[in-house]
Amino acid sequence: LEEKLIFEIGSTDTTGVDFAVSPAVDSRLGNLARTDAIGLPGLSEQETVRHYTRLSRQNYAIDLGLFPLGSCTMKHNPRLNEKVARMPGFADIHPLQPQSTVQGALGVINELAVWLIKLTGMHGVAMTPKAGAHGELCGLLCIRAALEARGDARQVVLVPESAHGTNPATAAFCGYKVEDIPATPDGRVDLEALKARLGPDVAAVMITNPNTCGLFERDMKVISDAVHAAGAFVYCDGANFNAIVGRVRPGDLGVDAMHINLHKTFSTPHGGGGPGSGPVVLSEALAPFGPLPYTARMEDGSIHLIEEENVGAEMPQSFGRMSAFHGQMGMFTRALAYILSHGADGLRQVAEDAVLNANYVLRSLDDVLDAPFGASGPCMHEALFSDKGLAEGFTTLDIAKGLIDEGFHPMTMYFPLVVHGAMLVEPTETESKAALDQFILALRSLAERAKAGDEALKGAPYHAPRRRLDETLAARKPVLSWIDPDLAEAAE
Amino acid sequence: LEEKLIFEIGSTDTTGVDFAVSPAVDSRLGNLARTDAIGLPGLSEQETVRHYTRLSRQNYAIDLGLFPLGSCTMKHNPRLNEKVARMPGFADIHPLQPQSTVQGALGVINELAVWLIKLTGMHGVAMTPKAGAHGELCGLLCIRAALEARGDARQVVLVPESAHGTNPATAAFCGYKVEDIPATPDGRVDLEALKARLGPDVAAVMITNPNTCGLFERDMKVISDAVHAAGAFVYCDGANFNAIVGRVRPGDLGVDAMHINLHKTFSTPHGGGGPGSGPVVLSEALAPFGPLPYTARMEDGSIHLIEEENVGAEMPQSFGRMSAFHGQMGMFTRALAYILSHGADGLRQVAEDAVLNANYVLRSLDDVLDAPFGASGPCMHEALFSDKGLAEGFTTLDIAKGLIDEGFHPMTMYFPLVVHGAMLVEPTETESKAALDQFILALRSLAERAKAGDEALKGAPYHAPRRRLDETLAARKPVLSWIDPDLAEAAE
Amino acid sequence: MRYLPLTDSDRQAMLATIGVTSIDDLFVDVPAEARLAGTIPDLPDHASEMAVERHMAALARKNLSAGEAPFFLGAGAYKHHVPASVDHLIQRGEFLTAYTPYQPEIAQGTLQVLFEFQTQVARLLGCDVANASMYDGSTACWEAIVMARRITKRGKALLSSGLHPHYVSVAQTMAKFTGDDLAYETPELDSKTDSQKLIAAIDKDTSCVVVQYPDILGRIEDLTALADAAHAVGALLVAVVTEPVALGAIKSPGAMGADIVVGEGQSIGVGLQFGGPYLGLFACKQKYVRQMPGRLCGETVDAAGKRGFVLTLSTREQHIRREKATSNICTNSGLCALAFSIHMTLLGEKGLRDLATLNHALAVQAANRLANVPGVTLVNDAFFNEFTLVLSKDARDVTRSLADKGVLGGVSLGRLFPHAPQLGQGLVVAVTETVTAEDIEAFAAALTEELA
Amino acid sequence: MRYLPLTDSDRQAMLATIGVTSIDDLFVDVPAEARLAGTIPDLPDHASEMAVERHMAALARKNLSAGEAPFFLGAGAYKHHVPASVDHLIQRGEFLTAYTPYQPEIAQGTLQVLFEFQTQVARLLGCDVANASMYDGSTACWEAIVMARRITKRGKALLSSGLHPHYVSVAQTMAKFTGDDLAYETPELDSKTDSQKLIAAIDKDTSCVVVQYPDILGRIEDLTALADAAHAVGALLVAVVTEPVALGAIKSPGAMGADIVVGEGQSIGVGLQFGGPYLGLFACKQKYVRQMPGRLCGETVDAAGKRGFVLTLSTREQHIRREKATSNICTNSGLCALAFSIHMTLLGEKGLRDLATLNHALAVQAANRLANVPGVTLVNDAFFNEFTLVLSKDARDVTRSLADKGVLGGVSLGRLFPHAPQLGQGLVVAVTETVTAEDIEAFAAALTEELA
Repeated sequence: LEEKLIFEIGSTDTTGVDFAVSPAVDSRLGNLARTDAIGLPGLSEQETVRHYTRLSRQNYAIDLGLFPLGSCTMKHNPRLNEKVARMPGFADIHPLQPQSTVQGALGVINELAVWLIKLTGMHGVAMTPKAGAHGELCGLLCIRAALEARGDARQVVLVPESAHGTNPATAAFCGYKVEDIPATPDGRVDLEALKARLGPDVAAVMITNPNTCGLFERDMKVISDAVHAAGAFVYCDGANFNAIVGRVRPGDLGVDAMHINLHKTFSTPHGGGGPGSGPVVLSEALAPFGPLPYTARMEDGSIHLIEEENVGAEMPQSFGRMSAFHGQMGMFTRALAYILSHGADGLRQVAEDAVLNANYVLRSLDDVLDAPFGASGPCMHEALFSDKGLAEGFTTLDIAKGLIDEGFHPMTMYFPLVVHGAMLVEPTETESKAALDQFILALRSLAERAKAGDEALKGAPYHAPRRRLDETLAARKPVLSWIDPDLAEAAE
Repeated sequence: LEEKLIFEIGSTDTTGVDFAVSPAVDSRLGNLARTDAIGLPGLSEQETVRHYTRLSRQNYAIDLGLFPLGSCTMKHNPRLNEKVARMPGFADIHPLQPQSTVQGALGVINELAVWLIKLTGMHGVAMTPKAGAHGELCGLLCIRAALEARGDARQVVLVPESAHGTNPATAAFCGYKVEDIPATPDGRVDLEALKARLGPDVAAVMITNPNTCGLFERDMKVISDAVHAAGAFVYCDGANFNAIVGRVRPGDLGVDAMHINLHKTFSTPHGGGGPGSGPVVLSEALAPFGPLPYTARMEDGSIHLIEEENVGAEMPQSFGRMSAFHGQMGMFTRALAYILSHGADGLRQVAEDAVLNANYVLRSLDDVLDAPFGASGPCMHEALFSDKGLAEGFTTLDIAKGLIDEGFHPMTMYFPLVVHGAMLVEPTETESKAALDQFILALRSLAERAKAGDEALKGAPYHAPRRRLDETLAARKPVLSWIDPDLAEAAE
Repeated sequence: MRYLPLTDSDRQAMLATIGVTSIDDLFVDVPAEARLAGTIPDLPDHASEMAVERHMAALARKNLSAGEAPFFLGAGAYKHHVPASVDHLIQRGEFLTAYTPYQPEIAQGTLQVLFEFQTQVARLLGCDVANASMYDGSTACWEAIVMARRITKRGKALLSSGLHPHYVSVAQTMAKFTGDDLAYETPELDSKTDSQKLIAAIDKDTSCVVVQYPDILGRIEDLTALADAAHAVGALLVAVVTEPVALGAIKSPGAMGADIVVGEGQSIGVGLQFGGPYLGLFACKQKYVRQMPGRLCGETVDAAGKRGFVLTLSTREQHIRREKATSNICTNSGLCALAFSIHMTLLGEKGLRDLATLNHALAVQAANRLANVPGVTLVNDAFFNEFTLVLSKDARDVTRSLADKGVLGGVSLGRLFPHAPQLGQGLVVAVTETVTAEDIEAFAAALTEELA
Repeated sequence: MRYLPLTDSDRQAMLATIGVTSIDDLFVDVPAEARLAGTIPDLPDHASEMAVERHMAALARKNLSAGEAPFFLGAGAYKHHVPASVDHLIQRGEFLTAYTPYQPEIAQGTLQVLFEFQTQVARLLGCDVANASMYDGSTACWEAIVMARRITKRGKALLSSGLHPHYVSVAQTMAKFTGDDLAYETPELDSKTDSQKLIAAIDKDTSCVVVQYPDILGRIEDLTALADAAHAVGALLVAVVTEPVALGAIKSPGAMGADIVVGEGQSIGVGLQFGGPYLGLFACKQKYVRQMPGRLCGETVDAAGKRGFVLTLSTREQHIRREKATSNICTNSGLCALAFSIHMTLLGEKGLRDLATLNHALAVQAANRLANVPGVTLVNDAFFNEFTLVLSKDARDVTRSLADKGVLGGVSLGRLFPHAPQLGQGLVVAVTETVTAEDIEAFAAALTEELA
């Protein structure tokens, strides 16, 4: 299971692509013709197919088994969506084609937008953000624009301890001062602490609901009312929308802005880390400030794209463009196909089954693993455990690596930070009971081994393409690109 | 690496497919409504994807590495061809659509037919045979029809010892008496024995050229002339056409009929055993007798399909239909894309590189492995070795299974029958020199171990999804379908 | 030449290893007069992937694909919706680019699929065992006739007039050479089949009766009486199923006494593809398994005691028995069998029944609607998803005119039986889950216009 | 509900294990007034795969796809032929359905690809190191400006007038909130760029100069003088490449002294897709690596001493540093990076150079031909595969009229710079290997008619 690098097997003379012969012309490259060796190895098509096929087999993936990475919502990726995204009418159109030639594409954006608005009970939606964190940026930009529009220069964003790391990073990136809000012992936002901190300097509260402890924030409406009363806005991290879609509308809870990770709730594939897509639904107060470009359905049924040119008439308060084009079209087609497949009834069932599966895991294991918020009510779509009770020297990491040997992807480790040795398990609604039972059995056995101090566990994984990797070495002496050993030797 | 059977994990209540609700109608099924349990388990889409993805990973394939199965021509399968075959204009048309609606499909058949005729220097081509063995049948049917047309009822087909097993089987299936022709010590057809046997009872000679010893039949033209002089026909097994495409035309050697395995020479994927496709090129003497349906380009450029309806005018001597429709259209599109990609120059290069690669393997290993025909001239596209010189008790099988542990698919074992412990290695032209060098190294090391009597080799493979399988048990007590163990137990 | 990895310097180095100076030295055994000096004339040179794709796309655009028109063709090939995951999975390189599983240790993926496929097919057809697939339904049908001859040692087969005429043609082609005696007549446009005639014709020389179910006109009927009559004289009943989806709604031939059941599996998992590759299904009673043609996969154990699968009973096959083999078949339809098996797994029994129910319901709606078109008479009494209409005009002309109007409106009996003018006004209409209410209306409207 | 495997009996059994009686009991923490009693009104229920596919196909058909028309659009997104094997490989489930490689032992496939990608990108752009990708070129450009601020501790960036106006917009949007000072002017329709002006404007408050190469009008020029001028006062040169294929033919920005090179990688391996997902490229000099945003993959060894790869230098990232992170980026464009890397591997240096040569040659032919159309003037002196024409009419109107004639004839500067009427007659034309001689003639003919 060692696959050499392309730089070790390819040559700059080899190619897997044929081209027509170039016609002879007088060069117009000026004096800029590239003369240096670039150093890009080529492979024939056969060798290319083999290299990447063999590499793929060193990955774990949702197509191979349960992938219970908490907060990541690794659900089944239907192949219909891949097929739809590849229709030439979607895959092979340029973002700057005349609008008359892309009415279907604008129609997809508009139809998806309508679904997102109705599912969340909000007023508008910004479709261009490229991922969840980009959506957070979008939401904060809307808030900042709305505040500026009323001449209000608030400088503080409140973020609960249990928030995703992107929340404070986003607020800081936008120039805000970030302040933490503590959690209560039962794993929720400390309402009194929050209320106490609200004031005229607070621009927004960024809150995750369901939160990263896997719990629903019971006081969400009260929080929203308090935030609004203080003249601030509520940003909701929508990473966990999967737990409530079809059963609860964030708009009914007073949320002003929330990003929706299409690659979580609506199943666009993660692809080894991206691309994502993070449309942001907006309340009536924030919608006028959303980014360009924007789609609007006209009375004649045609769909217009609102850009810099016509923004004056249509959306004068827009804060402007936040990416070059219209957003992640390739993800919109997939998400829309997914949404239409489920429909209103199916999406409600999604939330129910996701929550059912998580509670089933929680209650099937809380006798062998510590569930720090097990008494705080049902969990939503993820079950949280801690390392409390493991034998001396045994950690969450050991259990995670042990799961690899059992044929599963590990759960999320050491997150949320508020729980020591956290293990966050999100099965998702696309797992069968049989698959959950197998997983529960495996995790139970690992918990028992870790409690009994089985030293073998500390060497796990044994049955993976690699044993534990030395991350410290990687960070201490970073090797970030391939260096020809011959050249490196010659240089020494 | 154990994957349960669908019967063990699925349930008849589970489905991975949704349908619209059926409208209520009065049944027209008569009294035939199915009431028994069928016993077909279903899986959700997620479970289905996992089951087959995991199963696929227990296979070796050309996408994973060298696949030197002699006589099988396991070359690279370009992905362009898969894409082309799936164009709705090809994949989604019915064989009985009005001809005006399938001119492009008939065009593909016609264009491919022209290529096959020109590449082989023949007069016509029967496109409908579904595989190589089906093509053999087609060729013999043409021969029989031609003989009958002249009132000649010959009963014998001569087949050299080294022929593919399908050759005698085909002849017997058509009602012919099959007689063997011996090989000379240098691995070719015994010309004198053949000449001696020719006579008024001989309908045809079935010959493989390049032959299964990997050699070109030097006397091919002489043989053809002798056969024709005796009033018989020459059938050539075209399985090895890959070795000579673009460099030699079978028509120039006097061949009357030859099937072309599109899945060998022209790279349509083997798919774990099929589908194949075996068009048969025909000499002027045999072409009038070919099967229906048939395509013909008219003067106005349109392409007509000749079926039972119009056969009288167009092709009165056709022997009739040998499969329901027009042949393996899905393979025609792939093969045509492959042929057009290579062009006349590229196909000639195919033969040259295939022969070069095989001779390179032969000459790189003939010091450690016995090459029984090493002195008979260059090999064509496959290199033949024998088990001569291995230590007592070590066999070709041990070397084959050893190759599995080295990460390669084994070569063809124990074929051709004329060589003891034959190992037939066909690298094909799509292997790089680096890949061949790795393979040669592995095979050399195995040969040395088998000569040295390394007992460990007899247990190989060790690093495969399964160890050696008990084929005797399988044949003695055949279990050919899954029996529910609960039911089986209850029945006892 | 993007598929050829050797560089010129590789070639030179390799020639040196071999000990020759040029590639021509490797072709010395070819008679000089047959050696081509250069490329074959009048053929183009190599082309880029883009150029080839464009050429093929231009040809594809000259066809009217089934998805572009109201579509009602059947007669042995059916348009069903195949889930996208099926095509995704069969394109896994490990399935697509594998060979026949001769080395079972590294072919368990293919082998387990074949074992599952065999079980699914046997259950669907109501038989004990099935093989790992044949070329298509028509060749499977012929192989069944030959198998019945081997079992009964008799040479006379009775072919029902309801058998697909192309299947009949294939059998007649082969029989011309093997000397089998095939009795066959073209069908009548009647709601009743020829079962009574067949029963009357069965005698002690009969090897088998071959009957299609549903038949070429879409008719269905209980096969029990036919099976009993055949068995009474030691003959076999061979049933042919060209639309396996039907067996989600109607009794299996095996349950009604058929000894061998063959079929065309294209309906499940395999697209229309202008006729191929398709998927021959072949199943029979346990006692005949050693007479069955084609590949078989069986269960066994490996050296470590683990369950595994291998190709088995190969002593029936050509690579062992040469001229004594049960057939000359070497290749099967492995990839199509995989597609069938995946689709069937996605469906499951529940999905198959739902699919069959939907097909039948839409077919009944269509039949009712079309029978109301002036000049149209419905032949069938009972049917599944296909039925025959008699038109007031030549049906072959009508199908061509309809195609010009963008409606692919069934298969004319004139196309299927060109030499039976009495059938010329017959039109076979298939209705699957892909047909919408709008499609039915469009067809009815166009037909009304055509017959006015 | 084909994606949901739980059966009703499963659900009942699981509720019993949990110890509740209904699913509602699991939603008790939701305030009663926010609990929806049933499905959300005015939204359809679930639909079959076939129905969804048809709905989406109907929408797709309302678009004129690039392959259906003579096509000359560029301006930051380019139509190139992507080999079929690229899309095949990125659809391998193990790549497509994997997550960020947080567990490196079972993610070596993705990690090795990222390591190879980083190396390919660094070499192509002429830099020491590259990251594992960003959202797209425009966001990568903004991140580079922020990175330059972090490195230089200065807040003033000079944006070249040749920078894509949407990239400028993105930077301006962000700068409104962060307080960065961005100097920018719209370009002039001149064969000369604004380099001299930029050099004159560089001062000790300048964090960086941002220049696009080839620029929005397709112009190319040597960046060395600009780099030297920036470096002389401790500022950085940020180069932006929106057409990476160009670097197969022209000098890399890194080789001309750029400190940070960012780009849009869509051209290689990633389709047009109406603007996304695309692929942000980000590379820089070794000394700035710890200030680089985004994910990085690095080489290391495992417990058994084998080479392996991990995500590294994560102390720069949001999940460790929260509000002190180098950026808020969490997701990358992993799958697009994979596509880029596969396509680049298929090309190799030889293929990339051939591709670039072909693009340039066709662009020169097209420029010569179009410059001959009455009413057309060519702006560019030097260019790669994109150039700017000045028409005798408003170019935006012309592109719309051409589209009505079935020709997608470039991007009007009126679309890109709606508030710069002096640019209204400018048309940016891109010519790649997908353009044929017939396409050029069709464009020239339509343009001739339009300008007549």
